[in-house]
Amino acid sequence: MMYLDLLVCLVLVLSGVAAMNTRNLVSAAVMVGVVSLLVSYLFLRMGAPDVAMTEASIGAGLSTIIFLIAIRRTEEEER
Amino acid sequence: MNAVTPATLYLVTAILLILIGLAGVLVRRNILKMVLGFALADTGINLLIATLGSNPERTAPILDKPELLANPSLVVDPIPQALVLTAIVIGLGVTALMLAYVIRLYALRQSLDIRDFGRLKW
Amino acid sequence: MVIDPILLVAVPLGVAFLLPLFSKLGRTAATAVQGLTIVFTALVAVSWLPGLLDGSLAPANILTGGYDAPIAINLHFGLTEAVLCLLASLTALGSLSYLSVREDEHTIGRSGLLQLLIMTGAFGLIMTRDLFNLFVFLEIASIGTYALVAFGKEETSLEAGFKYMLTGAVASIFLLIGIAFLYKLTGTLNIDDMVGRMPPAATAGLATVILFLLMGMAIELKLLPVNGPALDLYDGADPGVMALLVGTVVNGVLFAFWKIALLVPGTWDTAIMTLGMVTFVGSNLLAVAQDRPRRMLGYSSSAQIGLLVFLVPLVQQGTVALAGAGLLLINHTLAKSGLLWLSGKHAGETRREWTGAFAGSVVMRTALIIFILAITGLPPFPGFWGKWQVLSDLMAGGYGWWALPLLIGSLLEFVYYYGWYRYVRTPATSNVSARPLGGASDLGGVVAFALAALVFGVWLMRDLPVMGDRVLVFLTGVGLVLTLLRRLPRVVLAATATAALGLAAWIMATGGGFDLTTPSGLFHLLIIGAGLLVSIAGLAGSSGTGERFHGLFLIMIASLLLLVSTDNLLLFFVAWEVMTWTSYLVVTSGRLGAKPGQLYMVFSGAAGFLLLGGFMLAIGAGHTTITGLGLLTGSTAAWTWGLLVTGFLGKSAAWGLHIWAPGAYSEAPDLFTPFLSGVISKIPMFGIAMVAFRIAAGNLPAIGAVDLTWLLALIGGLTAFGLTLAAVFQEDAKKLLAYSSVGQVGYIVVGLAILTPLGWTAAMFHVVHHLLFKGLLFLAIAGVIMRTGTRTMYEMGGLIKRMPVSFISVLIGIIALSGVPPLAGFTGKWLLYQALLAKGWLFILVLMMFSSVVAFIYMFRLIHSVFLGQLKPRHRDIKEAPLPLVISEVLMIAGVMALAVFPQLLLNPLNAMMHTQFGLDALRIDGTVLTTMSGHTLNATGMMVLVLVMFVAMFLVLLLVSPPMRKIRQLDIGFAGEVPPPAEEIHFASRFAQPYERAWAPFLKPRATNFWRSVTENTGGVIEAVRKIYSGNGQTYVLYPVLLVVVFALLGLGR
Amino acid sequence: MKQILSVVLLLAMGWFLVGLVPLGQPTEPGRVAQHYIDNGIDENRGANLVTSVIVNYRGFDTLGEVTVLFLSVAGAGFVLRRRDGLVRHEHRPSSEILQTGARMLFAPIVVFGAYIFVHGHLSPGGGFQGGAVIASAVMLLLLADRSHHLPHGLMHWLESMAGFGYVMAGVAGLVVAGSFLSNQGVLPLGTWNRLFSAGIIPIIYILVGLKVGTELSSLLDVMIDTGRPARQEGGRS
Repeated sequence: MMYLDLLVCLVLVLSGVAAMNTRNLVSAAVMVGVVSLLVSYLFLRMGAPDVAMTEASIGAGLSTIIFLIAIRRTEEEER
Repeated sequence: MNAVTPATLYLVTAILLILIGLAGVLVRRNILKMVLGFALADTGINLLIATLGSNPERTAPILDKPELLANPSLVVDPIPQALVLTAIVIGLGVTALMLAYVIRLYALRQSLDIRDFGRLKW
Repeated sequence: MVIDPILLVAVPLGVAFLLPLFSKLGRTAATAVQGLTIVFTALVAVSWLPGLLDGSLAPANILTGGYDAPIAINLHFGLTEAVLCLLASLTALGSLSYLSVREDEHTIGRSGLLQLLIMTGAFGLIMTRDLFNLFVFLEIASIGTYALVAFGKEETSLEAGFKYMLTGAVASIFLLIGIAFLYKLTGTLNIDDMVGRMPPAATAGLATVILFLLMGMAIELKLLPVNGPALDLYDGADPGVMALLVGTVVNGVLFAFWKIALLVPGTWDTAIMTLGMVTFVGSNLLAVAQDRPRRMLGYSSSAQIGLLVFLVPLVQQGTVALAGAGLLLINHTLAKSGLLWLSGKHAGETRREWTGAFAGSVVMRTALIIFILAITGLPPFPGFWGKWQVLSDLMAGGYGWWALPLLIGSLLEFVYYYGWYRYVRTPATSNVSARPLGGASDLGGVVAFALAALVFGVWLMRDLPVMGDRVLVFLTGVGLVLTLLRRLPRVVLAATATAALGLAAWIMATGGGFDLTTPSGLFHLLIIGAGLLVSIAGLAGSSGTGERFHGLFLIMIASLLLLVSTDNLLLFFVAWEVMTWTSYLVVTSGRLGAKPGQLYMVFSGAAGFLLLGGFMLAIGAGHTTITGLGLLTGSTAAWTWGLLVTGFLGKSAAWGLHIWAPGAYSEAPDLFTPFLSGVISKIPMFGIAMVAFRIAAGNLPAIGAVDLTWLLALIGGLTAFGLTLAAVFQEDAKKLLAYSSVGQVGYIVVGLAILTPLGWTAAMFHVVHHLLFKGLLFLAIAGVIMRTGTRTMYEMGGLIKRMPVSFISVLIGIIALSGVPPLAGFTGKWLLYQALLAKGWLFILVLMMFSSVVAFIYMFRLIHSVFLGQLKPRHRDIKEAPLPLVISEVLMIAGVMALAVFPQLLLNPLNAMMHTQFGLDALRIDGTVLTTMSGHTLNATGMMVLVLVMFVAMFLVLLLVSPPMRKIRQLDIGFAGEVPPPAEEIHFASRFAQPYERAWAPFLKPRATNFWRSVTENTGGVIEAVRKIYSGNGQTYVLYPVLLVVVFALLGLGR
Repeated sequence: MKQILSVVLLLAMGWFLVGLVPLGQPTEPGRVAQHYIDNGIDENRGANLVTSVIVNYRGFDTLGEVTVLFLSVAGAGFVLRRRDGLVRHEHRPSSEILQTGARMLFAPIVVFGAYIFVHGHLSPGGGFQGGAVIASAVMLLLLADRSHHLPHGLMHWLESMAGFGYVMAGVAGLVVAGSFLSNQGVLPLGTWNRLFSAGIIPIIYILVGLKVGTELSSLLDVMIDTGRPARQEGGRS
C-alpha cells in the first residue's frame, strides 16, 4: 500500500507541475482536477471519507467545471 | 528510508503542491493560470490539514459498528476533517469569485495578462 | 435590559438570507429592512455599554452548540467588543445611506446584501474566541470585501479588487498553515485554551508556525510592504465602500490580530512593534508624496493600523493602557470614515483638482476640518487623548525611544493632511471642480461622525479642571456657535465677539484675573486687551473675503487664557495645540492664506511635537506639572530644556526656523495679523520664561565651553539681526512688518536668556510695548490696505492728507519701534542694554545695537513711501480708515504714550514679579526715575520733556531758515523718445534699498530657505524611490508576503 | 529576473515548511478530540462524528461556511452584473439524445444527492457533498440545453428559506437550551445509528444540503448565464 501511495503522490505532484507548465488552459484546469481527485484518494486512505467525498465532488468536480466555464468565456490558450 | 512514514509522504506532497501552486501564481502572467495556481495550493493546504489529524493505526471517525462504539479509541481525530471540509467549501467560494473577476477583467481589456491590470500604482 | 450578543450574528445572517426575497418587494423595502437590522445590532451593543462601562455587567461568555469552550465554539462580549461592534454598526448605517443613493441599475438590491454580510463578518471576527472560526469570519469579511469593491468605477475598482484578492488568498494559505499546526501542537482551537497549552517558545518549528500566522495577519492588516493592493483599493474603489471597510473589517482584523497576538510568545514583541512602527512612519512618509487624496487616505490608514499593531504587544504586557490604543482606534474610525465619505463627494482626483472644494458648504467644510484635526491628533478630539496616554505610558514603561518615531510619523501626517487642506482652502478659479457630488441626502454619516468625534472628545475632558472655568467654557461655547453660524453678517459676528470678550474681561477683572505682578495676570490682560481691540476693529468689516474668524478667535483666546494660567503639563499642551489649530485656520482664511498656512501648520506642528517630547521626558521622570519641571536634574533636565526651548523658538520663528513667518503674517487676514504678531508670537516667550526656565539653569550642562543660555541669546540676537535685515528689502508693507515682528521677538529672547531680573524686566517690558506699537502699525497698515487695495508700498504715497490718523499711528509706531527717545522704545532698549552689560555679553550687545540701527532703514520707508510724496491719482478720493479701526488705533496710541510717560505703571508690577521669580529686584523706581542695581539711572518723563523742548526748538529754526516750498506737477518728467519703463522701475520708492543689497549680500543669502528646500527635496527623492515598490503589478504584490516570510525566517525572529 | 527571485524565495519558504514535517507526525488525539470520540455518541447520537463536529460542536463554523458560499455566489453575481463587453457564445443546441439523457438523469441524481445529506449523520457525506451532487445534476441540465431556464423563483425561495431555517434552528437551540445551535432538547436525540436520530443534526444538514445545492446551482447559472443577453431581450418570443 505504501508504494501505491508513493506512486499516487508522485503522479499528483507531476500533474501539478504539468498543470502549471502547459500553455493550454483547458488541460491545465483538467490537470488541477486530477490532482484534486488523487488527493481525495489520499483522504480516503487516511480515514477521512467525508473529506474525500467533498474533495471529489467540489474540489475535483465543481471547481473544474467553473474553471472550464471561465476559460470558455475568455481564452483557451495562454498567450 | 524506513523513517518515511505515510504522514511524512503526505506532508511533503502537500508542501510541494503548495509550492507548485504558488510558483504558478508568481511566475505565470496569465491571471486564469494564477487562479489555477491558487486552487492547486488550496488542495495542498487541505491535504496538509487532513494529514495532521491522520493516524494509520486508526479508522474513520464514524462509529457505525458496535465494536467501534465499544472502543471509540480506534478512530482518528475528527476535528481536522471538519476543518478541511470547511476549507474546501471556502476555497470553492474564493475560486468562484476570482473567476468572476477574471471574466470581467477580460471583458475590460481583452487580455489575461496581469501586467495589463496595473494602472493604479505608487 | 441587555440583548444576547449572539443575535449580532444570527439576526443579520437570517435577514441576509431572506434579503433576496425582500428585494422582490422593492428597493425601498429591502433598504428599510437592512437599515432596521443595523439599528438593531447597534442597539444590542448600546444595551451592554453602560453596564460594561461602570462594571455592573460582567463580560458575556456566549456558548454555541450547547457546550462551553473548548468543546464548542464560544464568543466573548466585553467592553472592547461592545465598542467595536457599535462602531461597526454605526459605520454600516452611514455607509448604507451613503451607498444607497449611489446605486446604479446594476447594483440595486445586491450591494446591500454584501454590506450586511461584511458587517456580520466583522462582528464574528470581533467576538469569536475560536481560532478557526476567526478564519471563517475573516473569509466572510474578505469575500464580502472582494465583491463589494466592484461597486462603482468600473476599471480601477476591478483591477484593485482582483489584486486585493490575490494577496488575500496568500494570506489565507499562510493562516491555515499556522492554524493547522497550532491545533496539532495544542490539541485545541479555542484561543484562551490554547494560550495555556502553548509549547515552550524554544520548541522546534514553533517559530515558523507563528511566523506564518503573523504574516497572514500582516497581509490582512495591510502592513508595509504588503499593503499595495489595499492602497489600490482606496484609490480605485468607491470611497463609501472603503468607509464601510474601515469601520468594520479593518477594526475586526485588528482585534483578530489582538487575539492571535495572545498566542505569540513574548520573544516576538520587538519584531511586531518594529513592523508596526515601520509601517506607521513609512506609510506616512510615502503619503507625503501622494498627489491623489484618496490614495493618500489609504497610506494614512496603513499608518494608523501600523501604530495600533505596534501597541498590541505593549498593551498586552501592560505597559500601555488599553484606553490609549482604544481612543486611537475610535478616533481613526470616526475620522477616516468621515474623510472617505467626504472624499466621495468631490470629483477631484488629484489634490490640484480639489482646489476650492466644498466652498459653498459650511457643513462639509466644517466636517472636513474636524476630521483632519481629529486624525492629526489635535485636541479636543479623541486621538489627542489617546496619543497623550500612549506616549505617557511609553515613557513610564521604559519604551521612551519609541516615542521618537511616533512623533516623527505624526508630524508627517501634518505635512500631507494640511497639504491637502491647503488646496481645499485655495479659492477655485473656475467653479467646475467645486461642485459636490451626490446632493446632501447622504451627508448623515458625515455630520454624525463629525459631531461624534467632537462630543466624544469633549466628553473625555469632563474630569479636567478646565471644565469648571466659566470664562473658558463661555468663550469656547460662544466661539463654537459663531464658527458654525459664520454666514451671519460680519458686523453681527464682530459685535457678538466683542460683547463676549467684554463680558469675559469684566468677569476676570472682578475675579482678580489681571494681577500684573504675576506673569499669568500680565498675559491675561494682554490677551483680552488685544482681543478686544481686534474685535472692535472687526466691526468695521473688511474688503477681504474670508475674514469671518470671530468664532475661532474666541476659542483661540480661551485657549490662550488657559495656557498662561495652568500649571498642568497636559492642560498647557492642550491649550497650546488648540491655539495652534485655531490660529492656523484663521491664517488660512486670508485670501491667499492657504499656502503659507500649510507651512505655518507644519512648523507649528513640529514645534508642538518638540514640546510634547520635552513634556514626555518630564512625565517619564514622574513630573506632571510645570512646577515639577524644576525638580528635573542631569541629562533629563538638559534634554527637556533643549526640546522645550527649540519648540518655543520654532513657534516664535527664531532665525533658521523662521521661513513660515513672513508668509503667514502677511497673508493672514489683515485684522488678525496684529494679534498674531502681538500676542501669538509672545506666547512662546511666556513658554520660555515660565516653562522652560522652570528647569534651573544651574542644572543645565554647558556644551564644551558654551553656556546654553548664551547660545539661546545668540539665537535671539541672530533672529533680531537677520530678520531686521530681511525687512529692509521688502516692497510689501505687511511683509515688512512681519519680518520686523519676528526680529523684535529676538530682543525678547535675548532678554529672557540673560536670566537676571533686569533682563527679564526688559523682556517683559518689550512684550507689552511691542504688542502695543506693532499692533498699532499693523492696524494702521490694515486700514491703508483696506482703502488702497494694495500692499505694495510704491503703489501708495501721499496718503498723509487723506488718512491723517493712520499717519499719526504709523509715525508713533515707528518712533516707538526705533527706540529713540522720547517713547518707551528707548526705555526698553536701555533696560536690555543695561542687562547685557551687567551680564557681560558684549558680542550680543553689539549685535542688538547694530540691528537697531538697521531697523531705521525700513521704518523710514514705511512713513516715507506710504504717507509722504505724491498722492496717486487713483487714491484721490480715498477716505480715512473706518471708525472702529480708528478707535482701536487711538486706544493703542494712548497705550504707547502712557508707557512712554509713565513706564513705572508697568515697571512697578514687573519689579514685584521679578521679586517673586528671582527673589531680587530688577530696578529701584522712584517716581519716574529708574535706577539699575549697578547704579545707572533713567528718567523717562524728564527725557520726554527734554526731547519735546529740543524738537520744538529745531522745528522753529528750520521754519525760519528753510526756503519756501515749491509745488511740482506730478508727471513732470520728460523722456527723449524712449518707451517709458514700467512704473515700478522708475518710482523712487521701488527697490528703495537696492544700494544696500550688494553690501549685505553675504548676509542675505536665503540660507534657511535653502536648507529647508534641500531637506524637502532630498526626502522627496527618497520617497519617490521607495514608493516604486508599489509597482501596480498584482504578481509583485503576491511576492512581497513570500519575501517577508523568508526574510523573517532567515532572521530567526522569535527564536 | 523576478521569476528567478520568485522561485528562489519559494524554495526557501519550502525549506522552512519542510522543517515542520516532524511536527505533523501522528499523535494521540488532543483533549478536545478525545472528548468528541468518547462522548460524541452520548451527546449527539450521530454515528458520524465528523457530522456531529460540523453541525453541532463547530456548527457556528458551518453557518459561516454556508454564508461564505452564499456570499461568493452573490459576489460573483455582483461582479458579473454588467453585461457590456462580456463574451457571448453561440448556443448550439445539443443533440436530442444528450438533452433527453440529461432530463432522465436529473431526477435520480437529485435523489442521490438528497440521500447523501439525509444520511449525513450516519454515513460519510452530508449537506455539502449532497448539495454538490444536486448542483452537478443542474449543471448537466444547463450544459445539455443552454436555453434551459432554471426556475429562479423557486430556487431563490428555497435558498432563502433553507438559510433562514438554519438560523432559526440555531435560535431554537438558543430558546430551548440557552445556546445558539444547541442540540439539547430541541428534538429528541433518538437512538444511535437510526435515520431519525441525532436531534436537529439531520434537519440542519438537510437545510444545508438544500442551501448548498441551490447556491451551487445559482453559481453555475451565474457563470454560464451572463454570456447570454439579458432575459427580457432574449426571451422566448
